[in-house]
Amino acid sequence: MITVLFFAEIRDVIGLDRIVIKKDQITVLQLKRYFESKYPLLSFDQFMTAINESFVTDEEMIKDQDTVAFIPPVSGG
Amino acid sequence: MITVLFFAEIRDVIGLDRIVIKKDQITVLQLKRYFESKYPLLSFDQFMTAINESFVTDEEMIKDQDTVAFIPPVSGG
Amino acid sequence: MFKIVHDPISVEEVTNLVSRREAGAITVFIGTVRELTKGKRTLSLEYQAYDTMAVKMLGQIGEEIKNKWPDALVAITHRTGKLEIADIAVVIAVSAPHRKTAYEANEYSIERIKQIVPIWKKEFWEDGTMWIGDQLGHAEYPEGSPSKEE
Amino acid sequence: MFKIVHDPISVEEVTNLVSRREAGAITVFIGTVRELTKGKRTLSLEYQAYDTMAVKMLGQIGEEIKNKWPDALVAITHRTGKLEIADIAVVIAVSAPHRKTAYEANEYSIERIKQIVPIWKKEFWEDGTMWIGDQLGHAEYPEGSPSKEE
Repeated sequence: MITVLFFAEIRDVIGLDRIVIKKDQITVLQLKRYFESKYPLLSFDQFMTAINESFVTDEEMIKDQDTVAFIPPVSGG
Repeated sequence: MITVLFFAEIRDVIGLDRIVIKKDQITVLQLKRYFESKYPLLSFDQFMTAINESFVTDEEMIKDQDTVAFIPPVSGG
Repeated sequence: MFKIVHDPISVEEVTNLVSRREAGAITVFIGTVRELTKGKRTLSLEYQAYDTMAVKMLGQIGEEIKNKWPDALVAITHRTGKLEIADIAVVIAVSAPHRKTAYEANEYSIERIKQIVPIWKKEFWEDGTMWIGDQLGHAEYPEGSPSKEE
Repeated sequence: MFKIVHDPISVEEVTNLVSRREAGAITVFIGTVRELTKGKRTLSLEYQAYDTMAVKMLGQIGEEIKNKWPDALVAITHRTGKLEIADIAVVIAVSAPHRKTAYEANEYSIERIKQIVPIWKKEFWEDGTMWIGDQLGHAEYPEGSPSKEE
């Protein structure tokens, strides 16, 4: 099982701040494609991804118990 | 009559913060030479001069009632 | 030294974190909610953060500063939630023996915050709202999409 | 907006002078008394000013800023008299719609203060005193005269 966190416009579109799903042993890119198929309004290519609070690339493999977060372009400050 | 103000090391050397003297109708340079002759420890070439709170050059003529200030290199901030 | 908070930020409290005998200069950056951006009137803002990761990334900025300016000390607090015009969103305080370092490290901090710290700003206008950086655009613009902040 | 004071400076008070709805950024520079300069230990400092002219020259810096950065607003307070380590000597606050302006105008202010504002600093060490900028040197230095600040 993995936890996926949603923020900003992703959270608004999906209507949830997190979900727990059985999607380990796939890459970040595969997870993005999965969510894109469910939420065609969102283009996940523009989002960075963090696993366990560290930025990763699309090739990173997601492991069981990981926390994945999609990071839209940040706008703090 | 003019008022001459002294600051920082000039004040320490001369031992006064101001004097009132009859030295109008001379240039700033002439006033500097006058004080140099009285206080050879001080080299007035390194000091800027203000008349009535505005910086002036050595050629400026000092008029009756002026307030002249010698400005050592500043070190505020 | 690095905090995400929900309540109003005390500038003095952040500044005191970096005050020390070795310092000759302290620079403080206060990011406030501006009323007008490109002629458009902001009513209020909402900041959302991935809190734990945001604190971690602020700490990384602190590490980067330690490497680039070893004698600088930095503290950063960012607020989240609903903010009104002129409210303080972020305070960055940097102390250093010399002022050049204090200015440079401070400006570096805000630039990096805008690059790597997972915090998002939602603007509320009279005619809509939008997450800044968002491509979807839940609002209409008289002159096209607003560009990224500054 | 431009003051020479004898009592301790409130950073908040100077900052509040420039706070406004148009501002998205406020930069604050706090100049403090540093303990060590080039390895030499400062015990205390004394600042002396030509008060009325100093206020006038600070106002001139304000005018220069208005010309260079029309949307910046600046306030400066400098303290005089005897100061201890870590005491605040000067506070410069600048607000602007955008941060770049706020940083630039702030740094410009402190550079100009060190050029044109008639304020002088006397350092007290264990082995003597000296007016900084002074050529007479009422103290001995292990490595020659200290250069001008920064």
